Amino acid sequence: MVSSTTPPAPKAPVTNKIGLTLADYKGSPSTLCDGCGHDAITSQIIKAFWELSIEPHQVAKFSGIGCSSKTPAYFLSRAHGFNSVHGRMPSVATGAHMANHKLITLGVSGDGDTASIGLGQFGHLIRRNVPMVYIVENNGVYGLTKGQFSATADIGSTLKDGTVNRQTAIDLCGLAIELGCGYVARSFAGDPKQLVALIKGALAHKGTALLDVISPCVTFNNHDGSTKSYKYAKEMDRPLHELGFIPFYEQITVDYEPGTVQDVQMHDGSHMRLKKIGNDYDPTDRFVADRAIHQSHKDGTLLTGLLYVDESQQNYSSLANLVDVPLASLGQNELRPPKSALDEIMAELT
Amino acid sequence: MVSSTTPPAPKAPVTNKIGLTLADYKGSPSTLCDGCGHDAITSQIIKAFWELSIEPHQVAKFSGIGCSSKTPAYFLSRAHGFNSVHGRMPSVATGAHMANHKLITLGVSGDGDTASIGLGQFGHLIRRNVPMVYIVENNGVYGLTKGQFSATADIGSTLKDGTVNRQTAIDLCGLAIELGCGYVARSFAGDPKQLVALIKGALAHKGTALLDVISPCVTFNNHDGSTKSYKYAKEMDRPLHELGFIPFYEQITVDYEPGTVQDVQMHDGSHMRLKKIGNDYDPTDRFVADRAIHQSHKDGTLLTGLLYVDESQQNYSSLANLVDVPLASLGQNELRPPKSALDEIMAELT
Amino acid sequence: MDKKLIVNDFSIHVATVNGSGSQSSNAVLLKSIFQMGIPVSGKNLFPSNIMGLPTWFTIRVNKDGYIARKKEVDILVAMNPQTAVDDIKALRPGAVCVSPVELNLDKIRDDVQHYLVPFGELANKASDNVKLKKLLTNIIYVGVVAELLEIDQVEIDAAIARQFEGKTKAIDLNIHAAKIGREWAKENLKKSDPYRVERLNLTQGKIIVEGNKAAAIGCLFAGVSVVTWYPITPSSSLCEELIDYLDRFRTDKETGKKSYAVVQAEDELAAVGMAIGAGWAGSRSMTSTSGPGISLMAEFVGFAYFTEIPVVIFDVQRVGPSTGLPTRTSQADLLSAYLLSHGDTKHVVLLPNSVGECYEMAMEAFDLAERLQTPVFVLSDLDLGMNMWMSDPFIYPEKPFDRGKVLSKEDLERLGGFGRYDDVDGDGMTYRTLPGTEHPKAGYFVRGSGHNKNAAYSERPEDYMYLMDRLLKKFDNAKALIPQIEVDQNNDAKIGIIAFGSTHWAILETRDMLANEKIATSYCRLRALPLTKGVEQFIDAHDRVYIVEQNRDGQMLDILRMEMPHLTAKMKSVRHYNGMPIDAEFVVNGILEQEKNAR
Amino acid sequence: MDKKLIVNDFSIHVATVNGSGSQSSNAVLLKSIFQMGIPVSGKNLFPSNIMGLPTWFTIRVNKDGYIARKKEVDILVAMNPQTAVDDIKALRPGAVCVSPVELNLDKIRDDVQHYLVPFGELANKASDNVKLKKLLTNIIYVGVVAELLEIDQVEIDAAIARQFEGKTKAIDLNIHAAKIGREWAKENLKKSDPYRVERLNLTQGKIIVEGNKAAAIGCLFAGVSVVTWYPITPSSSLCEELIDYLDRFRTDKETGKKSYAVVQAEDELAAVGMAIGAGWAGSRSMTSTSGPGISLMAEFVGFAYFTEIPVVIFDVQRVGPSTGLPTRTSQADLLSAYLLSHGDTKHVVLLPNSVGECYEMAMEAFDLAERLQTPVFVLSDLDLGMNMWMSDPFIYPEKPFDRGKVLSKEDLERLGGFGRYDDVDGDGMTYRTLPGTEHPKAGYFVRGSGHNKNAAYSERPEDYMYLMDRLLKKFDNAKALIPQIEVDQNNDAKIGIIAFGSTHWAILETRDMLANEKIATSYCRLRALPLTKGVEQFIDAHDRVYIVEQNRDGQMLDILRMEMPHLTAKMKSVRHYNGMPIDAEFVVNGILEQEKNAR
Ligand SMILES: Cc1ncc(C[n+]2csc(CCOP(=O)(O)OP(=O)(O)O)c2C)c(N)n1
Ligand SMILES: Cc1ncc(C[n+]2csc(CCOP(=O)(O)OP(=O)(O)O)c2C)c(N)n1
Ligand code: SF4
Ligand code: SF4
Ligand SMILES: [Mg+2]
Ligand SMILES: [Mg+2]
Repeated sequence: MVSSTTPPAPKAPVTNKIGLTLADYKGSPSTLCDGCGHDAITSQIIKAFWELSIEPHQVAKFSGIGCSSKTPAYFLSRAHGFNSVHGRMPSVATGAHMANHKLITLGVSGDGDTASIGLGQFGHLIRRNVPMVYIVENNGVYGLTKGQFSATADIGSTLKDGTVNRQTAIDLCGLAIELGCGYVARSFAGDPKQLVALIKGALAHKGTALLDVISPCVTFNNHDGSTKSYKYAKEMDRPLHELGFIPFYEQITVDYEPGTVQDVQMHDGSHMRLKKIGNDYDPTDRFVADRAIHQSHKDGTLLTGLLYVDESQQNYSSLANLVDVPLASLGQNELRPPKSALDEIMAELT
Repeated sequence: MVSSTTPPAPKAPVTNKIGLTLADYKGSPSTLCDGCGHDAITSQIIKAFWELSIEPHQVAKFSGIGCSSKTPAYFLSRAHGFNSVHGRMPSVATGAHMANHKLITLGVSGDGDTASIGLGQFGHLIRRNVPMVYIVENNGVYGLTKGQFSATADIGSTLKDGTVNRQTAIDLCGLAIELGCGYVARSFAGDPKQLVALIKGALAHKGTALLDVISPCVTFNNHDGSTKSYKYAKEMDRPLHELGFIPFYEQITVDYEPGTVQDVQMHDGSHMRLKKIGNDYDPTDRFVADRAIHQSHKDGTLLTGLLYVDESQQNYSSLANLVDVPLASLGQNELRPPKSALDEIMAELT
Repeated sequence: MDKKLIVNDFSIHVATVNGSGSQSSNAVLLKSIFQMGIPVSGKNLFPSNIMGLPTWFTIRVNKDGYIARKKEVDILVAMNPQTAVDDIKALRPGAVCVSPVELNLDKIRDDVQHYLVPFGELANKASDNVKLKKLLTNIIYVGVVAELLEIDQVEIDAAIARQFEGKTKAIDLNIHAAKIGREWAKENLKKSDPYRVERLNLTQGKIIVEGNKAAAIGCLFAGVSVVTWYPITPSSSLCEELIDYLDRFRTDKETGKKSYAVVQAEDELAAVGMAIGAGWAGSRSMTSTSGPGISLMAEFVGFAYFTEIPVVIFDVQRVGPSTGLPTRTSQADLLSAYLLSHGDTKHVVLLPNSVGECYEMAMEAFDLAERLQTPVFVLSDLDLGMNMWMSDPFIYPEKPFDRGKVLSKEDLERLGGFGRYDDVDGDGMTYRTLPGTEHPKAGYFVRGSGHNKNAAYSERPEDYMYLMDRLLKKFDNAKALIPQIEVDQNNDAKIGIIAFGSTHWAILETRDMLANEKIATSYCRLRALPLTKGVEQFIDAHDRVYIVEQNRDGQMLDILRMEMPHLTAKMKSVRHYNGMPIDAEFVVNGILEQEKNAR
Repeated sequence: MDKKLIVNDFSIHVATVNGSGSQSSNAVLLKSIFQMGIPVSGKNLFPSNIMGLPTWFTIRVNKDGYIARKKEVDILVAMNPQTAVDDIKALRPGAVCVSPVELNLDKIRDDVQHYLVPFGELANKASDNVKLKKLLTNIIYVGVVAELLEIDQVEIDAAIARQFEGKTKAIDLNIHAAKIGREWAKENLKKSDPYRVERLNLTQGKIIVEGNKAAAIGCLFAGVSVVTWYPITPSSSLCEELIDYLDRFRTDKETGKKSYAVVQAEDELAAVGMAIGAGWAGSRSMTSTSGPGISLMAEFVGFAYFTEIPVVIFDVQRVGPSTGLPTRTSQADLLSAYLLSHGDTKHVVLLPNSVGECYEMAMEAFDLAERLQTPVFVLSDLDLGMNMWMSDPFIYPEKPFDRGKVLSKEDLERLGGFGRYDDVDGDGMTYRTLPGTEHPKAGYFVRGSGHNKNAAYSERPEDYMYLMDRLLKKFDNAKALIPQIEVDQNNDAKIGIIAFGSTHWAILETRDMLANEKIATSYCRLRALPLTKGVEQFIDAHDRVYIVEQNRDGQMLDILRMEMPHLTAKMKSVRHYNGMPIDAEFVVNGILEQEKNAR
């Protein structure tokens, strides 16, 4: 080996299609515990947005309350962010979307925030099919209030002090499919590659896209007995397929053997590429998805990947038939009807 | 024909096993609109309780807010009733059940009350598996506030003024199954026989039992274009089976041809008897139920009957391991620990 | 009986069953009198139920323009067998009663002027269809009353034509039926009561409208762009009317594209959350509700206060607590709205007294919300919102929108950045940017937790105090921007009256009644919270000031005490809280009673 | 520097990083002093976050028993590099600073007495394990401080043994490490500051406990049977401690059966709904929360007020509005709790000032809730709830439960029936039955809508007024039942002080400080709402009365103004609202400032 003392020429920072560096997609430093799964997800969000060359200012970030809900402060600091009240981020995001349907809407929530206090709003968000990427950083506990069980805690799993959870978990993916969500995926904070692909796919989806990401709480739920620990998730992770994302501006290549890959086209022309790993799995069949999800609970495995996709539904703002300009950008001329309108109304009331 | 002028001997009023007449199970007169589906359901509730000879004073009735939620005033006036706030009956019932787990708990709600404002509490009630019969009087609209769409309104159905609903309905049965409910049935206010059997079955179930009953609102949602009208429901009703209920104290008879009938045993020893009508349907398989429910949406049919039953789960109060006497009946001796306990605690704090 | 004629000054009380179609007949009766140039008002007393329960409609006819509720009934139309006996028992001697002959009400009271009408027979003449017969009975009593009061048939015809606009068949049927009633009355009844109408010209150019509709018109011209709501009586019709207007006037005729969005939320928590999200994102957003909804919005409203997000919240008050009497009127959400949410919070509250102010204040509310970047409440009530009120036509707004302090991309380029919560102007109101603004420094992070001038997370005591003190400063500066009090100062008056909202109309009459008793009064009408200096001056200028309001606890009195403690000795209270709209007689009695002790 | 010894009167301020294990070391330090018979108090200032952010623990040592926060720090232990510079800059000249040598804090201030300690080296001696080293650093500074202050090693050993009860290895490790610190200090540091501890006997038999734990003990002995909750700082530990106690003392040792149920609800709306359902069904039920939860409970609490259902609600207050500063203390939910919900509502609110009262009032709350059949709030705060307070041991209750007016089957047989809302006793409190009562007339229907004496639906104005007036009467009669004010009247005093809750401790010290300035004061401690006659008398007896409280808006002042308007001229206000516990110096200054103008 030849060793050299010449310092390497300073590399020009890598930029994406719009000339921004990865650093331009970062936020303020995280204040979460070292090793928290949420921080890993933050990194993948940054990566996905950067790689897709999304203009940060076009993004609106939303969250509820919890450790997970703090994370929007830790990425895309150029974007507007909205850390709302506990469990009620969906309503805020819905309102903001109606006010400005051009925004790219990203929500980050926790399992407590979504499945406990937020269950109702989560359900109605999906029913409305409000276009947004909705990431649940799922650790099975309330991290910020020091580790009580949330509604996604698996039956039989234990707290640090040995307390056993006796209730069945709410499976947010199963629920989302039941409620008609058109993009439902599960992932694991420890699988960056899969996660980035799923975030990109979610961004290409035109309605509500749910990502339920197992994100271990190292402080309160990473022990033996937890089914949301790094160890458990790693051991039990059963990816459905190997995932890739091909943005609409890239050529689709067909360099695979027939039967090994499924390409799912998203509404913006991008593709999710699913490489077969084990059994066949058709993510466009809700019954298949339902069965797979509930079977995995019986088996105690963690089924990850794109569980269900349906690009056929109309989203909420397109149903609302809005003018093209965001409502928030309309001025008095567009918003206030002319005097003749008032005259007409008054005439009807005499 | 022989006509006679002698008046018939006054019939002794028919009584049930505990000596009560049907009238003893009635409530105050209904103030709902003539012909409202909710009144039909009220009648079947009265009938079921009377036929099962349930002591009225052992029943606790719950509701939220809405026309449907008024109905507990119209039956079992000897029972205690609790007309709570909008959408939040499940929590009240949960608390009351914990305080007195000997009560037979019956809830009546509306589709707005349950699927709109109440979605979260409904989901968590099921997750906890609080033993109660939960009847949704489903008319697809908010009756009491004059007929706006609720979250169970089918996509494409119209209001009286022609407004079209563009959102998919929340299917409360599908949702309940997804969340692990152990008794899920759908019925129609116009099918008293099926309804009575299902109410009885629900009373024999040991956890949360959901009955989603299509109950037309004659004033606001009984027109053409409604999928919750009497006409539509009658035409599209597809009973899964013919239903009978055999209480635990009656002998089970086997007078049917093999393969035509399925008897489902409830935890108290009663049986639901399912006589085959068309295709085979196994109500103990959640995947079958899920598929059937969602297929019926595609077909525009109304699938009624016992959709899903699972008698294996433990309910909430049994998990809580309560003393046998209702907590509400415990006195100071049981509730206040002795002085030695305080001494012990104080010693630890010095 | 007093045989002197009583012209254009009486009240008609129609007792029917709800869901029976009497509403349109009552509207016809009211409008026909209105069209004769005579001031009228109409109040609907209905149950919290859809069909089959008793309901009453009261029309007050008053040449002096008093349109508050009048407790005493002059003419009863007793169509509801369920309540007829109670209804007639409540009459004062000498009152008039029109009733179906078969109810035999003349057997119950003989000190009342009875007109017994064979409504059944008349209905038979009006139609063969059983269902129609029932419906038409309502317009038949209109015909009878019209004949008795000498309401011109042309006005009845015109009112019917307006009521059933476009439905020729219904118009014909109704006019026919009204005439049947009228003809029968002409031939068979001997007029022996003193009540008459006579044409005046006091309603020329006026409109009749419900407050909720008026508020909806206000929102339309305020340029509302995101409306979120959840149905609740008596607020629903505000959004429902608004939806109709938006559909008509804010939808592009050609493309069908809309310059607004309406979301029927799943509940009030979501409704206000959506409105807040929309307000943050830069639209003019609103929600409308009643008491229970206000309670459910508590957390979110505190959030919007603390994070400074504009949103307009209408509260059409009904009787609480809890479900209370959902179809009765009240002013008992005042304290809740003013102080809504945990922690130290105070909100701007507008208090319209009339349909005209429902219209105007709807517009002002949006301007204030954006200027102050805070939730603004508009407190109406069932009486104002759902009853029919005469008014001058609304005037097209001249004032342009006030969108408050919003920095554009260009502003940011010029400034190089901004501090979201930095009080650069010293008025407590800071600058914001909207999501989507194309500048690397446009973004900021909204949080309901402690934050510093730059919107960064902070738990520092100094940052928290800066924020809280600034919010208070902003609230104080709001006083100059909100609708100002309206004072009618009488220099002879030792006593003053303070009132707000729909109570106003009873006060007008009260003052005249007191003047008749030689008691001079001044009047200060509150039009918004926070209270301003002028209120203090008003109280100061009088010996005793009566705060008149429609709630049990004297909530405005409480606020006055809290904020003008040095004047509490002068404050007296008159409270009406049985669910009926307040009437002048009640107020007069309440004041006289206390004046007795005061003097 | 003043070389006079200062014995048993100083404060120690330990700056660390949260999640680093310093909490137990600080507890050891505090307890060891306590065990020497010297009054102490400990306050933890922590961030709203789990790990890695700055946190401070302040121990106040005071021979006179003052246990309020003292703003000035005498001894800083600056272990956190992130904040060390700020921490040391905040010291007054002459203060003491113990710090890791490598931070070079002596370069920053030379007017401070520095003790530079090589913590890294010492930790190396204490263990080889990297993780343990970090942890043990905390107990090493305890050793150093113990040496400097002359805290007996036996007390350190004992405190460690208590802290790690049962874990022999941890005990040994910690004692060893503490000694390493101590030995090093003995050999290397030259004591040159005036602070010392000396044994006293003022803590004999006393306990040290957090308010939340105290309240939990109260609930346990109050016989609570249904507990519903949703986690939220700073209230969580109340239910968590209670769960532990219930598990220990209310579970049958043999069968494992429980005489209680705990439900972790999905949110606060559900938590309070469950508690209300349980209270209705006859159990003693409660929930516990903080500000945001109170807001979410608004609708349900109004329901329980109107339908008269007993339920106990703890509010461990933190700084609002909204999320606010969740780990800072405040008394700003007072108005929210008192008036919670739309419509006319008023609630009974208990105001414990000490851990002892947290215990006692928890018990009283259940009795009151059942006697009055209404929600009862207990307003604690973060300072009281989560900090460590010295107290006399709690006394076993002598008073039997008051279960209020409940009719049994036998009662009904005797009476033949009952009217649920009929005020037969004339005290505004009516009789109820519990579900399951075996009598055909036992059943009744609870509704949040208007109802008459027999619990039947009613929209009648008379029924509504009867109900609302009776609720007010009941509220008035509650005044005789609630915890009464505690007055220390000084006949020489022209000025009075009114305070409540945890503010009390600063007032004790304030009064002594004022007395030193020759200003005599009286003191009235409010212990509950509604306010009673005694408060009026107290105010009346003084020229000026200072209402001291921990919120921005002067919420207790507002209530006093609302309810004792004729005395407002005498009311003055001192408000502390930066999230830190109030201290006597602040109060003294606040009073003196205003006294200057007053005289
Ligand atoms: C209304 C309300 N109730 C309770 C809380 C307290 N709280 C803060 S975060 C949290 C749970 C968060 O859990 P999760 O969403 O799973 O997030 P994690 O911290 O686990 O990432 C709770 C209960 C709150 N902030 N607001
Ligand atoms: C918090 C709250 N919001 C709104 C209302 C008004 N409200 C009363 S009933 C009802 C809807 C009832 O619909 P549903 O449950 O379907 O009952 P239905 O009348 O159709 O039987 C609404 C929105 C209320 N009572 N409380
Ligand atoms: S407590 Fe758990 S969820 Fe919260 S930051 Fe720490 S590891 Fe992450
Ligand atoms: S409005 Fe509809 S739901 Fe209500 S009572 Fe009438 S028919 Fe029934
Ligand atoms: Mg979590
Ligand atoms: Mg309905």
